[in-house]
Amino acid sequence: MNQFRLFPEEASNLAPQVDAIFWFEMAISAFFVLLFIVLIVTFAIRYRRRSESEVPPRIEGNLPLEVAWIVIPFAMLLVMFYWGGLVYVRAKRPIENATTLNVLGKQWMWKVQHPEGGREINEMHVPLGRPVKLVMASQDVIHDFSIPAFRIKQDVIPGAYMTQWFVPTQLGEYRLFCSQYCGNGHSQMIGRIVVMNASDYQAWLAGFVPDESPSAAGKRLFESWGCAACHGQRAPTMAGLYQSKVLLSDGSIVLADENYLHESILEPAAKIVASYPPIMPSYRNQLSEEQIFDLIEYIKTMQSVARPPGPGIPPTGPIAPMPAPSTLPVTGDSPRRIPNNPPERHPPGFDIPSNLKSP
Amino acid sequence: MSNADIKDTRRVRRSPSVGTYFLIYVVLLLLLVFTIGLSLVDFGHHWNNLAALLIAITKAFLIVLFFMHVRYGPRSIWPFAAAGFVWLGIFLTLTMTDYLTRNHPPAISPRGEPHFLVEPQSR
Amino acid sequence: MTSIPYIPAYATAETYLNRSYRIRSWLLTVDHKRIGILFMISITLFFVVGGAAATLIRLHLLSPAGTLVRVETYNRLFTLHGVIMVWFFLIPSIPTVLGNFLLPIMVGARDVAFPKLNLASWYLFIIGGSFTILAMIFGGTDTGWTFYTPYSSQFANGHVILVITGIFVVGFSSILTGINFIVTVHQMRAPGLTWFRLPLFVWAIYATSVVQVLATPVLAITLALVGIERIWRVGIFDPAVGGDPVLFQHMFWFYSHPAVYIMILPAFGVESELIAAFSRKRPFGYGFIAMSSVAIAIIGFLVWAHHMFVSGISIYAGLVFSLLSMIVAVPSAIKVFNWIATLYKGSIALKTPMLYALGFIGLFVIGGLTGVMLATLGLDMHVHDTYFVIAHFHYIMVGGAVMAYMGGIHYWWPKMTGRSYSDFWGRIAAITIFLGFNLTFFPQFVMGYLGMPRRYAMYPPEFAVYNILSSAGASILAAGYLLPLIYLTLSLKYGERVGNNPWGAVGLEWETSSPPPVHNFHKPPVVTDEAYAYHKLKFTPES
Amino acid sequence: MKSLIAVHPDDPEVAGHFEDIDQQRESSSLGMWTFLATEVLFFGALFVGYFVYRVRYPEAFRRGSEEMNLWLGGLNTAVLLTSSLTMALGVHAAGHGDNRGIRRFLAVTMVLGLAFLGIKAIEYAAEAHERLVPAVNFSTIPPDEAGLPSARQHPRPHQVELFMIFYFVMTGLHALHMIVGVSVLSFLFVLTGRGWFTARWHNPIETAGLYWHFVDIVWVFLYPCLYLLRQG
Ligand code: HEA
Ligand code: HEA
Ligand code: HEC
Ligand code: CUA
Ligand SMILES: [Cu+2]
Repeated sequence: MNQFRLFPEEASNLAPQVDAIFWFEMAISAFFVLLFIVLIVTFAIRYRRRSESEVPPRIEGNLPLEVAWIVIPFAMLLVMFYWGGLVYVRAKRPIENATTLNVLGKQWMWKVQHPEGGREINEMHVPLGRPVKLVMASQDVIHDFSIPAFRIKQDVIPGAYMTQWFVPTQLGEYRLFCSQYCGNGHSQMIGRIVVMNASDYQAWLAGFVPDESPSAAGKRLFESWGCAACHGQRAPTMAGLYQSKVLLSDGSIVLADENYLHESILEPAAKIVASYPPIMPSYRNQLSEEQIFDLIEYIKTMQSVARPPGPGIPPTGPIAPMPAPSTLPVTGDSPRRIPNNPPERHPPGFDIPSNLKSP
Repeated sequence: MSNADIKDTRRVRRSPSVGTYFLIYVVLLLLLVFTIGLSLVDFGHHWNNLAALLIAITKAFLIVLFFMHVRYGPRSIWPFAAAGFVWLGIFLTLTMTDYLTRNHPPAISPRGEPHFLVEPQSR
Repeated sequence: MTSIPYIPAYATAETYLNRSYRIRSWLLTVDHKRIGILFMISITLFFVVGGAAATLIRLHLLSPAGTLVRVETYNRLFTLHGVIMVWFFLIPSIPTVLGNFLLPIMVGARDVAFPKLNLASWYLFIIGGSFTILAMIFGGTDTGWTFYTPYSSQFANGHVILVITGIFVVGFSSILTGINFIVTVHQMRAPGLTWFRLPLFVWAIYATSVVQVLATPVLAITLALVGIERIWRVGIFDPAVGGDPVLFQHMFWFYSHPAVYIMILPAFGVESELIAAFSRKRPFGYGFIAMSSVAIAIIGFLVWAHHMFVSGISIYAGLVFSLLSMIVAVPSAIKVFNWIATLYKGSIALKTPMLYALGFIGLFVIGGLTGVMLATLGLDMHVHDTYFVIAHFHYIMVGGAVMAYMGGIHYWWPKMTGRSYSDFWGRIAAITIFLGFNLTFFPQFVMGYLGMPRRYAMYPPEFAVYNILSSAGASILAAGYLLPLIYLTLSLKYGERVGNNPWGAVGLEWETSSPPPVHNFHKPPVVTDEAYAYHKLKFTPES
Repeated sequence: MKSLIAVHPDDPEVAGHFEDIDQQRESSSLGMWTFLATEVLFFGALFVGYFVYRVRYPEAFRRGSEEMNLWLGGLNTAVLLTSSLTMALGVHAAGHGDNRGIRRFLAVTMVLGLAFLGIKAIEYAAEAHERLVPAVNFSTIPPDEAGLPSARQHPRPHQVELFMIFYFVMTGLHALHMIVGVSVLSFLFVLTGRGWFTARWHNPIETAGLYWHFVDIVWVFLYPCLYLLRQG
């Protein structure tokens, strides 16, 4: 990790792709730089001023030349754009069956949470060759989660979750940096990424004695913060919510990913589930981002009751890569799932304001 | 120091008559009444917004063309009068390319995420 | 324009310099030439302050744990360095010094269109600068020159408001200068001086002014919003109350990307003049060079979000802005190719300004090409906010714009002062700066690609080698900058007096005396020919 | 004009660095137009911010608009449009060298400008009373003794607050421009009285007119954006 090098290690699926562009553009750049140096030096020598009163001929310009040096670089630039865009889009695209790690940035440390319960600070252990999905949040200012050896980098903006996918492809230890200036401790907000064999990873996880797994902690929070008092009764159940599509009161449909759950807890009124009253209180400034991670982990475990998407949803529905078995019994009500066996049951005592009624 | 292209802008300065000013003024007031009226009726908010903005743009045009004499002054003023608004348009449009296609917070677009993210990538 | 009459400047009665020596006559001057000199002195002071900060930065980074200052201080240093270098040195540099001095002369006018506004611009600059210096004395601030929210608005402690006020005020200085130049070019051209007879420097300054006028107000309002948020603790960009920090970034870069063209376009203008004068040739493809300035000014407004590729903007927006950023490289390419073509069959004299000019091409091209790498989405994911970016923009701003500024100062120094400096020392300095520069900033590309993040007061040991190289280079660079400061100052007293046209160059500014008279010309010029009619140049023995 | 800068040898109404009076006049109007382009983007940045949040929180912004007093705003628009008319007439008078006309119309324009500011102040006071001022007293709980309707009970008050921030910043900046405008006009009013302006040379009045109309245009956009976009 801390030895001198000229070129960074390539330790993820993205690294070779990024480096390929890099070398391609380096080649073009080197070509132009060398070309210009050669031309300048040649001209400076060949056409040096030989007498003080020398007057060279007038050359106005040359249209074909101008066109050539507009069109050729432009074509090269388009190739660069296309290639770069391709890799970028690929890097932002979800990978199926990824292990989700929760990452929290705060002044000035990174906290990483494994689904099985491992919690680390300024360290992240990941298994070799297994896709990883990072769900990142920030407690305070903008941070940036950057692993140069993986060629990934993502600003982490407070108030929303950022996601990033990658597959580690090389064993070893790598640097983790915070790349967005975040205050005094910015340069100490660094850490270590350890890529391990799958078996070592399992052993590491097992050796990790978690005080409490995130979902267990989430369950505890769900009960102690009174979520359970509403949810399942006068509020939609959490069962099968994660990765389902939710019909909102304004008629739009959203995917219930981590970002949505996060927002629903902090900002319940931003997106109101169709046919429910906006009574849920905001938990902003009450729950920390870490607690929210736990809550979401818990909500995710209530996955098993999902129903298959019905005809109402466009089949192009994004992601949702895990169609859950449809045979499982549905416990609790899940009126917001689509198809929406019209959930006309309003919790007693609540009147939906007319402007919030779904059209 | 008068040169070719300055000269061509130095045509005799016409300016609108007092009558024109009053006419424009009346039109402006009518537009004002009209836009207030429209805002009290619900056509579906997109149409309301569009109408209100179009009327505002019309009013601005009238003011620029007549009260500010752009219609009567030299041609060379036109790009100056337009530039600010054109650049504001650039600013607004390109900023909106981001906000209208963001996927977080999710589902500013009803479909959720941009659709090329749909097919999961297998490594 | 065909022959160069030799009028010794000191023989003519009154020049703008010897007209009066009273302090008042400088502080209340409305003469564009004197205002140019005022600006030159002021921005040089700021350059030394910014350069001192840079020196401390590089000294501090000599060892991984940081050798010199505390982390807090380091963070304040790079903020100060960025703020001063950008707003108080580079943005005003060429327009307010060379532009002020030369633009009216080049268009054959007696002054800019609004002389008093011009003076006001200088005062605003000084007021804005005072705020910033005051903030620095009180301890500065640590937000980086980009003032990203919510850090700057809710978290940073330090004198954010003071610095913001300084930038706000200096923004208006910039706007006033821009307005003045636009109107001057439109209205004040000498008889016969049509648009396509204008020197390329004028085209470049004109394009720059357009950018200044249209971009700067957005910066002003954006910073004002940050100030409002900070003072009243309301959330405009604060996600905790529904604001969007990325909106700040959009607004900031809507100004600050065009602002980088405010810095480089005038440098392009200077470059065109230098290449023409020291190859004794009309620039190859005059029209293309002129129009590419305008194209850059316009397209430069369409690319700002390339600074935000990993900040969580939508992927579509990322693609759009990447493509547009690629397009903006085309007009820059046009210029570079045309300059080099101008050298072909020229009569090339490697005087001091020409050394800067040729150095400029090489360094700008490296900076520009790495800019294109940054604009490539897939690569920016990796190198964003690393030293790769630092190296990119120092190659353009120091290797490009500052080199051009130095070249321009050396080229027009005899015109401004009536005296010549030592060409020998000039060339030594130019070469020192070129070498020192490359040693300072080339290693930063390598360490940037390795992943060293910027704004790090401490860094992992594997980057030490590169940082030491870079710091070593910076000391050479500092020495290189020190030299001109010395010999140019000395030349004011000991320099040889020069005639109207010491370089044998073509242009209205070379037809008037050195230094020029108060109203620039002894008799109002009438232009009858294209710019850069070098082929008609005849030399009389004395020159 | 008269102090620092030399006067043209042949024409006392032209500054020394200009060639003739036409060049001078065109320069000043071009300069003003360039400045106005700056101003468009000055306000424009706020409009961009406003629209971004409007797209994001349509519901809250609609609620915000409902808090506005449509009629006072409408009245103010009418006042400003009228002042634009009188300003135009003032410039017209200046073109004919009619000094009394100039003074009369400038006076009316100033009065209308002050009326605008007065009405605006009344609105601000009402908003303060209704606890709508961000950072000062913003709250979604209506003051009880006034018995105001609780339509403001918006589930996410801070989004409405965001609207109010933009409302105050935008109208505040506009009001600032009005104040500058009125000051400039009063200055010109005095100068006119001293006989500064002639049918040949009255650039300051023309450029002040341009500025005044521009401030009017800003309001023409502010009014619908802040007051009228209230249907949902
Ligand atoms: C004068 C200043 C200046 C100039 C002119 C430029 C010019 C360019 N810049 Fe740079 N840039 C900065 C100053 C400047 N930049 C600064 C200060 C930052 C950092 C800000 C901060 O975060 O603090 C920055 C950051 C920056 C980024 C963000 C990096 C990041 O933070 O992740 C990007 C990304 O696209 C970028 C791109 C470009 C491009 C495409 C150009 C183009 O205009 C370059 C065009 C020129 C050429 C391409 C060379 C000549 C052409 C040829 C020789 C033809 C052949 C070429 C090809 C076929 C490719 N710049
Ligand atoms: C116009 C712009 C400009 C200029 C000219 C420079 C000039 C220099 N810059 Fe700067 N730089 C920026 C704009 C500029 N920079 C910006 C915008 C940033 C980003 C800030 C941020 O992150 O917010 C930055 C950041 C930056 C960093 C990164 C800091 C970090 O991210 O942690 C570094 C590090 O090496 C650096 C170094 C230098 C050096 C060595 C010079 C040298 O070229 C300076 C040489 C000049 C002198 C030394 C002064 C003149 C010399 C004398 C008068 C001689 C006598 C003086 C002494 C002997 C001390 N700069
Ligand atoms: C006062 C009752 C109440 C409490 C307490 C409450 N909620 Fe809710 N919640 C609701 C209602 C009603 C909705 C549906 C309307 C909406 O979207 O706001 C909802 C919606 C949600 C949603 C979006 C659900 C969907 O189907 O899309 C999530 C996630 C959620 N709540 C999580 C929580 C968590 C976690 C807690 C505890 C920390 C909690 N809620 C406490 C009433 C409550
Ligand atoms: Cu966290 Cu930098
Ligand atoms: Cu940029």
